[in-house]
Amino acid sequence: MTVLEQPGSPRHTSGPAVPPPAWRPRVDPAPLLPDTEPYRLLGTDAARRLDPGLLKRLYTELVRGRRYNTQATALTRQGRLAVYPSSTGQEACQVAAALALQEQDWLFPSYRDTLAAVARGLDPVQALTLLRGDWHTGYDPHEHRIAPLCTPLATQLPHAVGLAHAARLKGDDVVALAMVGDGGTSEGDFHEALNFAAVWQAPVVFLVQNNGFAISVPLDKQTAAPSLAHKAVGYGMPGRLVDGNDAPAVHEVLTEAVRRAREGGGPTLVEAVTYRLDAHTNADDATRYRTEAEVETWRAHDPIALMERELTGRGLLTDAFATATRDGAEQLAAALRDRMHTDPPLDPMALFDHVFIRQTGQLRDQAAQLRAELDAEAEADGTTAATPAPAQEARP
Amino acid sequence: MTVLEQPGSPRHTSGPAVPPPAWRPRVDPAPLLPDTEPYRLLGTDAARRLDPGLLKRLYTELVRGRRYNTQATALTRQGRLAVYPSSTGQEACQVAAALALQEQDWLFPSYRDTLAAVARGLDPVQALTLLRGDWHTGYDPHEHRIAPLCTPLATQLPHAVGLAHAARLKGDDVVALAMVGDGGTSEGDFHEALNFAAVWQAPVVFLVQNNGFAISVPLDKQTAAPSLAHKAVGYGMPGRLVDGNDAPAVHEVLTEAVRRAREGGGPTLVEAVTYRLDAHTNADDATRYRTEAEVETWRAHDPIALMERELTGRGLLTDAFATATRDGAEQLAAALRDRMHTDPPLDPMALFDHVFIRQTGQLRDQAAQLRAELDAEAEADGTTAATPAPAQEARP
Amino acid sequence: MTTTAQPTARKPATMAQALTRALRDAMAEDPTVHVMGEDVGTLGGVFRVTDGLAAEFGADRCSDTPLAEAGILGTAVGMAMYGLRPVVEMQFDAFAYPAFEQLASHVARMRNRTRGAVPMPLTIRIPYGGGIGGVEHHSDSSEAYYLATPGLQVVTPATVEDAYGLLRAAIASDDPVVFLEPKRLYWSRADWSPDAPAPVAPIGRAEVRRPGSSATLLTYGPSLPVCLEAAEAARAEGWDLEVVDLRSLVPFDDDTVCASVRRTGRAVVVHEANGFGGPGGEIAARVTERCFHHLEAPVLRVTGFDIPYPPPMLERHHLPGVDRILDTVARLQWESRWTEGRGA
Amino acid sequence: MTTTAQPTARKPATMAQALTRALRDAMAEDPTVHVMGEDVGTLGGVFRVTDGLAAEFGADRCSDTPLAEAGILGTAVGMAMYGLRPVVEMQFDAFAYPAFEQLASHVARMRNRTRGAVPMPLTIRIPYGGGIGGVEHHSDSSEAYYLATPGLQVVTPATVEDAYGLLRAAIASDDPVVFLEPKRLYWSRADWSPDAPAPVAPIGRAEVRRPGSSATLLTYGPSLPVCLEAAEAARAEGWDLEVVDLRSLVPFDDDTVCASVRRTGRAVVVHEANGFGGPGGEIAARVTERCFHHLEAPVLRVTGFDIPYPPPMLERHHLPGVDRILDTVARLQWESRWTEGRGA
Ligand SMILES: Cc1ncc(C[n+]2csc(CCOP(=O)(O)OP(=O)(O)O)c2C)c(N)n1
Ligand SMILES: Cc1ncc(C[n+]2csc(CCOP(=O)(O)OP(=O)(O)O)c2C)c(N)n1
Ligand SMILES: [Mg+2]
Ligand SMILES: [Mg+2]
Repeated sequence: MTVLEQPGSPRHTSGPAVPPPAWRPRVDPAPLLPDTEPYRLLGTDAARRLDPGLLKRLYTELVRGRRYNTQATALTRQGRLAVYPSSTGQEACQVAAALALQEQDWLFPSYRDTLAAVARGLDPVQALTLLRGDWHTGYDPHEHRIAPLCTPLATQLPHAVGLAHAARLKGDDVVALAMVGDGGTSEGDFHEALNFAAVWQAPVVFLVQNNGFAISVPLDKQTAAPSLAHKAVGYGMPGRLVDGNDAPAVHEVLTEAVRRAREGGGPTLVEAVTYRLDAHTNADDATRYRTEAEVETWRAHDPIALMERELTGRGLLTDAFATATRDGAEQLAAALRDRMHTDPPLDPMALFDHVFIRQTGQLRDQAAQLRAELDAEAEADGTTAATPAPAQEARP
Repeated sequence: MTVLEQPGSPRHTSGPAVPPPAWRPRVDPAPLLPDTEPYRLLGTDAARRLDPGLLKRLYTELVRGRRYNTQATALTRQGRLAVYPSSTGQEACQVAAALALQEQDWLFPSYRDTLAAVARGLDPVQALTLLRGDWHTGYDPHEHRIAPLCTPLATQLPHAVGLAHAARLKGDDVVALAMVGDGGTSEGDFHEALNFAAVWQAPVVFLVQNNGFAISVPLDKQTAAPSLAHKAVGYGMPGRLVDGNDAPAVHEVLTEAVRRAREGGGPTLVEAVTYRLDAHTNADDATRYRTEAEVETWRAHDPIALMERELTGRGLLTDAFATATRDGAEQLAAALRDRMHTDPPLDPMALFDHVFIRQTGQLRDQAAQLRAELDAEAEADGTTAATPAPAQEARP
Repeated sequence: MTTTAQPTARKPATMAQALTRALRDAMAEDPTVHVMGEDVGTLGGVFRVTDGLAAEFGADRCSDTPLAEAGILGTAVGMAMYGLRPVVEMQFDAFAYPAFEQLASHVARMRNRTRGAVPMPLTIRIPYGGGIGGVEHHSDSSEAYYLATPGLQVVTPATVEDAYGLLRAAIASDDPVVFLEPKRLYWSRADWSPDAPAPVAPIGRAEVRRPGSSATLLTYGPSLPVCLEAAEAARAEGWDLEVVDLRSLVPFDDDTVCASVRRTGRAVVVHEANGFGGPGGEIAARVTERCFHHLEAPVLRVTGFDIPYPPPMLERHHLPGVDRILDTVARLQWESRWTEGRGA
Repeated sequence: MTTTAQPTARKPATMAQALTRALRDAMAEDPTVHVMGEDVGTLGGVFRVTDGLAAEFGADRCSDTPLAEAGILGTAVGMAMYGLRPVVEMQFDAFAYPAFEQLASHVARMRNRTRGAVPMPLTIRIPYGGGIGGVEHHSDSSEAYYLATPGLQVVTPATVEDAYGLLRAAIASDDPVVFLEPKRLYWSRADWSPDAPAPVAPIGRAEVRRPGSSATLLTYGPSLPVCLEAAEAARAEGWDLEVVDLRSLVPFDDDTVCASVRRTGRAVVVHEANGFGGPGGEIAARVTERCFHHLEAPVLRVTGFDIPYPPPMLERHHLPGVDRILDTVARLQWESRWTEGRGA
């Protein structure tokens, strides 16, 4: 007999207790799991088969990238940049991210990914506006399909998912590649973005640059996971682990993930294991939290050195090519130096543009107040010409 | 030759490119992965070896739990409860969660887990304060070590982690068990809590009751993961999948996870696959988003029915036991009904207690204002006795 | 007001129905409008405001999202970057808090950060306020957070007609709008002709709902009906109260508000939100800045107390009611008997 | 002020050093005090405020957390439930936003929800405000959000001495305190004797920093030095300005503030936060409610503009400066030439 006779309480049912369909995993977890060793090409047999053109292209970009990083860091010392979060040591990730995308795709960089934006074609000076401080985003994101360099960690990831989803709804062939650091993976937005992407099967690729540190906090205080790529299975997307200093490997893994996304296969999480050779930014003192010995281990695994070894082995690093590469990088640096050595034009009245598409009455009043102050200042300085141009209504 | 001679750029290094130590997974992912089929005991050979005392205990609690759910739902119809999120169908999870813990442990329930709190010893009326509406949390959480029933989804999970971590820092033998729904796993707080728990190796057990729906949203719009338990590997903790309607199985899995946590083995994520037989709350209309046929499938897998089949098979469901169980449940329901049929005492002045430990001057003024209003109201009603007691300063 | 054409038949509609209609009409007119949130699809929303939209426009245009508010708003930002006009539903006021970073750091600033290149034509619908017997976290009046965030427009309807008009205006706006829906007015009814809705209410305009000469009640959303009731009751006391429905908190309609206060010389701000740091402080301060010499008394405030929102059985003591409003009006120094130091 | 004992030597200390010392002394006195946050351990914090604490008290007492603000605050809530006194660092103002739900829905309400059974003796340190050339999201003045959340105390030091005293008081408080640290004053110096620090400043008391008779500047945190400078400059114009440092925004010290304003008859509120919906509105409104008949002019406000925080090269135009304060003081109707309708 049974004891329950309340409404809603079941009687004995006969037959086996069949687990209802919802119980079954809908996807096989096995192919989602990353390998336990980062994927590598350089120094392997597979590398021998890589297209020389691609190798040289990657190398050229790596060298330019390194030079960009050192030049930008120098600009901070000269007071020309407020701050620069260098990606020295991570150039392979930066360059591969840019090259894995097609023209119509979108890149969602973090504050450290200036280089990826430049490698994608962004004007090197516009890329530094944020860090020079004359405005926030220094470029029109639509021009090269590069979202604003993003400072609040991981918040750019849902943007990438939303954009990719919107493009897919519109039937457009667009993939979004979003970049985040190892530290950023701990944020709730990382989780929510990956989950939305997987549920929506949005054409997104998430690239985690695991550079070992979030400012001073090492990876083992950030996660206890086998790898960050292992997080993928919890969302139902493939996770890939790659040597982030091996440019062709990162390029191949990202290209493959982009292709998968483009073909409707949904998102991928890629963890690129790399190292930040410089301090967090020029303002950081890395000796407080890591040893020179550790840094040296990673210098031995420098992405440019790895490429040079490969190119040399294949006889591709000719004097002509090396010289051309170096010259190209120097030209980039020189142009950057020159252009950054003039003060940017500043218009304080621009503060009131673009808050809303049309200035509210309140903002108009405040703009008038600032204008009066500027006029008074100019008068006091005897520089009547300093009166800024009238604040413009934003174009609709 | 190499092209780079800028400072910081490496020269060729010789020897193989050894991956630095940080590259290697520090934990083996294999044992963290859940089985692909939910763990079950009832109806299996292993169930034959289960202690009859435990089975009877679980059954008694299931029956009481079901009766509690139906009684509370009835109270909503009678206007005695503002709202009730029933756990009918999920009693095995509720009861197992309560019984898996020791006296000194802590339970962190969500709004749906009233039953778990009652099974742990909380006064059934105090447990309903929130849902009756005379106050928020109706009990002192320290008394039975039950955190407030939590409404903002997944926000209780970091609390559980912090409490468990604090206890461990103090050297106390305390495990925290935190409950969340399938929908709640999508929130950022879920992610952050699990990550903190794993990094800190905090003694916490996370119990996800996957009841198939977040209000109207089915699991496949919530996640694309093989299972929710698969999320565990991304944090570096074991994931366990269990049939949430199989009370001894849930009890065993949770007890094992609690033991692991207690012994310093760190957190576990348990997904219990179950089903919400009632609507989301009495205010919900479940016919809008699911079929009666689906509900029927799950009624065939009712946790109480499953237990009765087992007990019957083992000759444990004697008339005497069945009667005693039913009578006990009826007594619980009768007591609840009686006690809930009187209006709770209300003290509007209590609104100003406990905002801060000592009332600020501002709150004292506002309290005085309300008191004056209440006095005027009472005077108008001719009920001079209605003047509430003076607002008390909170005890320090 | 005369018109030669036969007016369309007006029949009773609830505010919730007017909101649904606004969403429907916006979606029908503009294929870039996408509705998204928890339970907005199949269920039609817990308040049924999105009822029927998924059926009419498909699950891609009205979609149930995973349960994660930052994810909802964050993905909506990305969708807006791609040219869509997302209309996001946050299920309840307090459940918009997880999305606060996306709101403050991205939604509110994206146009500004990008010098206008990336506008955010987003509407964020948030059912807010109390009076419906909700358990904790279901009755917050969270408007103060949004007011204090430059770059957001903040509007809230108090009538069935405005529910339609303001929501259409919000969706049509090229800037983000926090659209606060007074929960307890969802079921309020008015005669309204859905087939010829009033012209879309412009964002940024307050409306005098009841002319009066003795003092002005400045209010919005759920407190409008309470103020109108108070104004009726005040007649017995000999006060003829003007009631202004602010409708748009950002941009703020100083002109309408100040014109009224200058005329009456006295004002009380009424809202459910907590007083301290709430919208009333801003409103009282700016009115005083602009109308100081017209004021016979300080602008007073009738607001929720400075306490966490009370449990359902006690909420009536917290919410501004007719008596509390009249008590406050009585303190507007009608006979110059004001004693300082006894502030609200 | 006389004392028989030899005063301890006072030497220059920065506000950052005083904060470090406060944390150290609190940790030494009370083993339940735990410091946690991003980079607070090994690095000692990006502003070095927690420098040396991990070395002295161990990584369990001063711990580097994973990078997740909701997780930091949420776990701190659990730790407080277990009897610890967590002191949480949010790295920058805008990076506290991800923790907003935990703050508003739990930290602020836990005592209230549980009828006093679960207090929240939490201190949340937030470096805030601009003036340090930070890129976007690093210079917000976010105090309006905290003011509007009942259950939180909100304090902010403006002097080296108060940095120590208020932080000790915050950590000792059985209720949560949002402790706002003015970034640009971190390196401000004062003679201070760390070995005999001043008695702990009580939360809830404003302080007159400069007595004056013409008008009162009401300010706090990063704007105090600016106001003192303005007061000096004002002497040339013939104004003797009183400067009140509010220190504690919640609870608010109406007594000190109103006593000053009643005496001077004029007041200007000065803060960096955006004006609309900012703390100034509340302050102006409550001062007006309480001191109406003592006011010769409306309480005016000098605040950040109603715009997202500007890029570093433009921030000086946004921040309240001496000239803007003096211009505003000049508008306090000294000759009754006030023209209405030209509000701040
Ligand atoms: C939400 C948020 N919290 C904190 C910060 C401050 N912050 C800036 S960079 C950084 C470390 C990020 O580490 P990681 O994600 O590994 O990226 P990396 O700097 O190594 O490229 C922190 C804590 C921030 N920018 N945003
Ligand atoms: C942060 C937050 N967002 C939204 C809600 C509204 N809400 C209450 S219950 C619920 C569904 C929860 O589903 P699940 O986590 O599966 O738990 P279940 O109700 O099935 O037990 C939602 C969306 C909430 N309480 N908190
Ligand atoms: Mg990193
Ligand atoms: Mg569920």
